[in-house]
Amino acid sequence: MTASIEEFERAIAELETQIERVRKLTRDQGLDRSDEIAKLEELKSDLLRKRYGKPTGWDKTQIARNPKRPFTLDFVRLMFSDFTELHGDRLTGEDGAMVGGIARLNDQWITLVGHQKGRDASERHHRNFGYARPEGYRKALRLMRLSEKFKRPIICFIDTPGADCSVTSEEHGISESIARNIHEMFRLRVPIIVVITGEGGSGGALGIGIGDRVLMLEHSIYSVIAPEGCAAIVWRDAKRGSEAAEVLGLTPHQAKRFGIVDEIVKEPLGGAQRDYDAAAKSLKDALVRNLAELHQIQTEELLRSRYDRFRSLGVFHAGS
Amino acid sequence: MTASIEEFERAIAELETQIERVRKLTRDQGLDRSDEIAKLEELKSDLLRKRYGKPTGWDKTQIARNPKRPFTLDFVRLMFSDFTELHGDRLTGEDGAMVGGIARLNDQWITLVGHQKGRDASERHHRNFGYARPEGYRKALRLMRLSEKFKRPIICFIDTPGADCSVTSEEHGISESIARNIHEMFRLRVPIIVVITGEGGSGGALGIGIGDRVLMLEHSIYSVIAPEGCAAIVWRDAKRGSEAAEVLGLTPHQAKRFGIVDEIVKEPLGGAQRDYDAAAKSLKDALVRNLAELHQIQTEELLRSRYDRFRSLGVFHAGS
Amino acid sequence: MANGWFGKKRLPGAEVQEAPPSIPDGLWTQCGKCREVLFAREWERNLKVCTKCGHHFRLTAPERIAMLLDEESFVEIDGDLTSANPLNFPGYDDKIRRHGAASGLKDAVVSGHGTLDGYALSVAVTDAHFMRGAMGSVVGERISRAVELATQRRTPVLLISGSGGGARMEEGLLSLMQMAKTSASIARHHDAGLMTIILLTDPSLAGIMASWGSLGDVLLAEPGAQIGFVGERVSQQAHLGKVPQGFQSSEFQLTHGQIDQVVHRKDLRDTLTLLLEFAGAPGVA
Amino acid sequence: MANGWFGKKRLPGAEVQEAPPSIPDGLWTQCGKCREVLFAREWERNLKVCTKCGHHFRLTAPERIAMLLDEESFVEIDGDLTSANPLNFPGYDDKIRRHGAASGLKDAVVSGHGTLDGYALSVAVTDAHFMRGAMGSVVGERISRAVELATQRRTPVLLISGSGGGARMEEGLLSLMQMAKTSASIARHHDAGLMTIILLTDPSLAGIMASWGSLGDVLLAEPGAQIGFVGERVSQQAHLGKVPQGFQSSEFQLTHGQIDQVVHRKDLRDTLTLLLEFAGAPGVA
Ligand SMILES: [Zn+2]
Ligand SMILES: [Zn+2]
Repeated sequence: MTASIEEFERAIAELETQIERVRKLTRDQGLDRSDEIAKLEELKSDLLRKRYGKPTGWDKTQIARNPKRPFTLDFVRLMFSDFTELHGDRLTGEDGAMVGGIARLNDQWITLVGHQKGRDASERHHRNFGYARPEGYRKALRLMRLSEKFKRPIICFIDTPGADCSVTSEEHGISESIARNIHEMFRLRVPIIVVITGEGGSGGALGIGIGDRVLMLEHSIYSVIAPEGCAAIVWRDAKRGSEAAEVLGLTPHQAKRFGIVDEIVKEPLGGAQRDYDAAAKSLKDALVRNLAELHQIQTEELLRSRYDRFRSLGVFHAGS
Repeated sequence: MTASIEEFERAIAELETQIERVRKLTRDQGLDRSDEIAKLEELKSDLLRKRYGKPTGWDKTQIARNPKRPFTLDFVRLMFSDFTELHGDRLTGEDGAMVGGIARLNDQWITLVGHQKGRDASERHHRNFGYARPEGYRKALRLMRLSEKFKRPIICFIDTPGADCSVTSEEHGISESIARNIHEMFRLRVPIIVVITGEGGSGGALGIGIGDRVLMLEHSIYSVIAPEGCAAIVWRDAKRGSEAAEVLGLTPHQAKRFGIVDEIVKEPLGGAQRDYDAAAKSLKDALVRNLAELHQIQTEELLRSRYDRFRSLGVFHAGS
Repeated sequence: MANGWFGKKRLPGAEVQEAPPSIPDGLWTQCGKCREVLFAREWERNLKVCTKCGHHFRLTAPERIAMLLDEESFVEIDGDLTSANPLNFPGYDDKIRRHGAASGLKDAVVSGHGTLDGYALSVAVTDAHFMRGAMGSVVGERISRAVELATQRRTPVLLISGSGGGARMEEGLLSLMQMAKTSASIARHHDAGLMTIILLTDPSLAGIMASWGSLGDVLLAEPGAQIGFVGERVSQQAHLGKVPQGFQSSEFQLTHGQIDQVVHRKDLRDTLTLLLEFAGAPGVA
Repeated sequence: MANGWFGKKRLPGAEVQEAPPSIPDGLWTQCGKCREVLFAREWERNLKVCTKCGHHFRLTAPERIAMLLDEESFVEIDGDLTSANPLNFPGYDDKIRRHGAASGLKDAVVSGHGTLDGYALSVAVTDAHFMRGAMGSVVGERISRAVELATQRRTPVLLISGSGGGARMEEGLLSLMQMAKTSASIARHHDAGLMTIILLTDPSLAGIMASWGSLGDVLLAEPGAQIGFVGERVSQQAHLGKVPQGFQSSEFQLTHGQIDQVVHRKDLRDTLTLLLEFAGAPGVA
């Protein structure tokens, strides 16, 4: 049985510690142990290539949830300039689980919105673990409309386990806020690119998930339900998440197969968390290229294509 | 010194009791005392005519606040048919201090929104004494947009001491909700008639106060600040409200003089609270007539006139 | 209006799960809320509302259509669409067969067009008796087509939810995409200046509510329906803790500004008629 | 950017009320918040932000314009408008004279056009040193004209609030109507696809906030400003009871979703420049 990604990563961490030890010896004692280092490095690459080469749905689930993965604001920092964060839904609140603002992608002003997870305990709490609230979705819509007004494209970063389902969020209309966003995103008269960078959790993802292009990072997931939740319902056993992850078809390749996703963005070997710069560069290239394509399209055609793109999704039998 | 409206109304109530007593005698004992009754009735009319003939600003303030005055839902019941109340702002709440819905004025569908005060203690609490919250203003805007979508005119009933200034309302953006309504009401592409039926309290009134016609019932008031509040600030004595009521110019006639109000709707002798039917009929006639006029106007011209109407308000010196 | 809509024959699948086996089927039924044993004929004349406590029993989609639309006016469309099993999800084909047999439905939705008090409109009704009314590709497709038909014919559309499941996980992401698809159709309908009315009945949850179930010009709900973002099972998993009294009821949603009106079943047709008149819907001669 | 904006000469009327009389005017000033005595030149170089606690002192409208706009670019308009006394309100004429003399302003607003980092724009600044910045007919008229000028020239408009009073009761209902008037102008500016930026400084209350002060595409606020619907005096009358810590501060409004960003005075120009670039505002050669 293959080791889980978590177990594997622990082993890799040990290997890295060992490499570092040898390096230190080299430095401290002046001995040339570069052969040994090269061998260990090659071993590491080999292991990574093997383990990350054909990851299962469950592997991807774990990679996508890796707390070391770059989050939205990491990508923003690495890909954009002049980022100016804008807060608040102008109604009732400000939601730390959803960020947004204006920024420049090369020479081009864009608006971005995205889920934001927290790195340490206090930020995780502030970000509500990436579970966005109605205030977050409404902030996102406000900013997207601002972007539309000034004819700037919109980029959405999805990375959420799901929408917040607390009592307060229910009271503040979490359903309505997601439905409204989906509805309005079909009406925004500027290009929209959606990127799933980590977890694409169900309705919480879709609430900022309508676009002219939907990209997924190589090790992200997009699912109608968390695999554990699915297992709990189907087999009454939440521990069978790994099985559920396979049947749910939550990988980028499955999503692409059904036309739900347009492009899979390559990650550095071993996942984006290993090399933020490389991950950001890869994503930035994809964004620039897709934006350039979308800029060629007239607004009416853009809206028609966006409609058709989503309208055609579904598999059923016709004719009895 | 003239008796206050409240004192006067107590005296009238006594007179009415006396008339009723004589009537009862007539019935019970079969004596014809119609002469006496007629005299008493004439006395009552005389007194009413005198006292209500030239009411001061402070008189009007008290009449406008009379808890027996018809409220929005009374007018709705008496003037419209097929009223269907619609609730909620679809964001975070439902505000009992603001009502709204669709209804028919004769053959014509309209949408109405309006402040609602409560009659008894429990309803007063539910209606928050007519102090509308952000949820109320946002519900009103939602319904006005619904009306615009289906090209139905809008009628707004103003009767509020002011907008709710509780901590919760501040947290939910009471300022924004009023500002947004004012802004959007200039953009609604259907005729809007505003009626001040009782208290027109400052920003809370203006939050549903932009229209192509602004009418005031004869004994309503419209003021930038409650007279007592004004007195408290200017003379540091809230008890001098009667003086402040005069200098503030809060009567329909003053408002008309400055072009703030287009038409004063006659009330039955002694005030609308004496005869709901007559008051409703008077208002209904005015609404029907104004709506018919507004229907003659093309949408672009309507919006331009609405703009110009409010844009021209103000008195200042130009040229130094 | 309103009397005897179900007088002719009992429709299949209705509420059988609520009648305890000890009571002979057909003559009597028991209220799921107050436990009162009800004389079936009287209960049906009362539109399957408990005559004692006012509990609104769940209806099937065909019952709902019979109750609301003008007699004989309903024309079903897209009845030939049936669910596939795109992910080869274990047991899904079998589940569809079982639910189909038990409910008499081909999937969790019935859609078509008809008239209501003479007003032409499209209508789609999801039915909790089939896989809890969860939104698979067929449900999404039929709803979108019903909305598109309404846009094309320039009529209003009435969407009625009786969907406890929201998404149908057996279809994976494709199920999620039905939220996008149905919302897209409604956005176009909206842009065409036409009315969308949503009627929420018990239960209306999850993916339905986070898409078309929230997107009406007007949202009506039957009394006492469960309406909300997550169902009980998920909210237990999410450790929501103690929820307030009446959480996720129609009345709770009304108080929190999410729906326009809670309407008793007997008043539904009248209320809908007024809304259709307000919208200036063209009548059909 | 930013150094020495106030280096040339002290502008009249600034913060005199905050400096205790025991400290010789001109050389020293005292922080109204932390009570630190500050060397005036250093404090001015620091844009009148307390070097110890970061308290943002109130600025006059001319100071604000000098600080934000490109040097020599500002052209005042409508400077000839002055308040009338339409209601013959007792003492109003006198009050205007007194406030005019004390503040060096003709009314509570300065408006005109200019450039900011080369971007042409309209600007209007209300000034709490004149009748608490309350919105009379002159304030409303000048703001509306500044917005209309921007619409006509197709430039953004920057409206800056330092208004504690909101409405000016001495002008009665006419004062209230300035809320409508200014909002109307902004609605037209919005419909023309042009940007409105609002900067809220201490204090920004009442009628201002219930109209143009809330109507920006973007709302910025200086740290620690009082921003809200009712001022202290009214909220005491309204028996609000205990209010939460920091109630009606910039930071409170940020937390409650009402403003986009709290920006330190030294960063204002940079932030505004980015917003103008985003809006695609035409530069002026
Ligand atoms: Zn019962
Ligand atoms: Zn200080």
